[in-house]
Amino acid sequence: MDDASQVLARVRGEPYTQVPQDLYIPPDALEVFLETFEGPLDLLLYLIRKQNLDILDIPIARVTEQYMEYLRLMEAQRFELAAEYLVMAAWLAEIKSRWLLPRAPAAESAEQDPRAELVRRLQEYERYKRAAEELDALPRLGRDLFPARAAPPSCDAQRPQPAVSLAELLAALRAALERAERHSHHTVSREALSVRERMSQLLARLDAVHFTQLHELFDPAEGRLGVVVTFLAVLELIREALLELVQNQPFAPIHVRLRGVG
Amino acid sequence: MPALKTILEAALLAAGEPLSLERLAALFDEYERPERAALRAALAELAADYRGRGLELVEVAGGWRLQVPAAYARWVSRLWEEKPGRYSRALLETLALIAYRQPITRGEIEEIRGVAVSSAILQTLKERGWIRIIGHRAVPGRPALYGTTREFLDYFNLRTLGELPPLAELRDLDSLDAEAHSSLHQRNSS
Amino acid sequence: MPALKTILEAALLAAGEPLSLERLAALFDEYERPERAALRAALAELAADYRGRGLELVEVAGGWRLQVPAAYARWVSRLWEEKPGRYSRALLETLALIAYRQPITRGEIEEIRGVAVSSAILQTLKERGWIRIIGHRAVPGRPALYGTTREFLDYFNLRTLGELPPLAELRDLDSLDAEAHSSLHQRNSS
Repeated sequence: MDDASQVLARVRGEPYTQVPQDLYIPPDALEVFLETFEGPLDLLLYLIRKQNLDILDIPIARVTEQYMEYLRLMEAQRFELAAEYLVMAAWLAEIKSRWLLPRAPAAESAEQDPRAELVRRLQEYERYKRAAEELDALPRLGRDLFPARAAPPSCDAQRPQPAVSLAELLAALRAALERAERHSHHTVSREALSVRERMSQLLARLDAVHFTQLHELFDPAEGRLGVVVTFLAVLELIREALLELVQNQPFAPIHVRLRGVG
Repeated sequence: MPALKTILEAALLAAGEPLSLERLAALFDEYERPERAALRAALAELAADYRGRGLELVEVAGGWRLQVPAAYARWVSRLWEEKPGRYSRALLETLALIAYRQPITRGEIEEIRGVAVSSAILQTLKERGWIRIIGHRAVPGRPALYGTTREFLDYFNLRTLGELPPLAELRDLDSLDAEAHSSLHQRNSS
Repeated sequence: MPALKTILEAALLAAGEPLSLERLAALFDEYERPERAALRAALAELAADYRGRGLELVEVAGGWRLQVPAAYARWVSRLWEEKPGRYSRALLETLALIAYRQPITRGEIEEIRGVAVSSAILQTLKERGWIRIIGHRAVPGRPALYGTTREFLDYFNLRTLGELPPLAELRDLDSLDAEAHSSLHQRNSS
């Protein structure tokens, strides 16, 4: 059965006196030193790796001793240790005491190594510590790689025009008319529609300077209905004082033009 | 060490802004720093390499710049295309009144709607090419008369204004709702 | 019309960020829109064109990206006075745990690292857009579950989480004797 000194001797056979040298840190650098450890697991890994120890066969007594030595150094500097370091110290002490306890040979294989959980956690932490180092080594934007870009050609960011359906337009009209009817008695009638369109067409066609012969406005190709619509449009335009009608003498051609500025 | 021109290419692409000859020279350690003539020659080579490609090298006030040629604007501009917006109720009502009551003045629209019509709405409709001023009413102030355009009819797939749904149908609100719903449904399912 | 590959080149350069196949396809009007296979072929052609040049085409999580290869960092990084920031070990270890073990709670990260995880670190990772809360564990307190984002992959030049370097194998304590012996032997002989 192993005892503490045998464990020490079996691994690497390093003299114990070397250990404090490993651990020696100039007092003023202590704080900086602590900063470099990401907690007790990291510190333990440091002690193990520094001495080339096998993580699966940690000389628990020796490593516990080194760990405690480190904590004592910190305390001597009145450095406030994070609670995790103290929790680990207690745990190490417990593992050490169980490890040193003589075990019955029969139970040996079945009994779990008291270091097992520590080894598991150290390995688990170490693999992510490595993963973090590898992540840091991956080529990344802004340090190793740079997005390639060229100035875009001048193009006004096109914003597509909103879509409108006829149904929406009707709904809007309905809403407006309903509101209007509640207030007054505006009437917008269907039959005026084609006349209204013709009114727009006439307004666009005529101007305020030149006279146009009235008969030119009628397009026989449109048939009788077309002529009637045009005629009604002209009458409506006159009624709305948008058009003026001129006839120099009876039965002479009738001329129309838009009502001018004056 | 990569070719000088590819180092310059890399720097110009990473910078995304014009780089002067001085800044390009400063990328190199002194012992390997190219002469200005060498830089110019390498830039000329690069410019030639880009012929027929989706980028070009031009000399501007600030130095040398990589840019996407204007010929590609048609496709590239799609990168920043925004989602189409929606028109406000006020705009739609204004458009509907102009369509059904043209020629109509702004004042008349306001009278029916019971609220002011903003200039922005009329501007938007004009820019869209759906309405235009077709005359002026001969009353004090000579207000503009609005009417719809050919583009308006085209957009709504109408041959004439007469094909606008008759107002009488509007009275039957329920049927209109049903119709609007079914036409929307058809559009979605097609 | 310019060649498909040069249109893609122009768009990727103008974007300066990864573009998915969908976004590349959307640059084209429907009648001229290339098939996905044609897009892929054009991208492969582009990638080949850039061999030996100051730019490369890579596929990352967010799509296809044109970038300056790492071999040019030595010169290109001189463009900026400020050196890119270094990340603390605490931040990198936290990020690694989230990347490899997602979804993971803060408590689980702390358990593996053996120390508390500062809120500042999680905040920084969130602000960089590399991690996000992807749910809550159904245990008392409903702690947040963290995962990495597409931006994280883009930043580290990865297409999927599967491209992360493999984690070290965990060794079993039972294999102790045999393994310890052989590793000792190797170490001595090397």
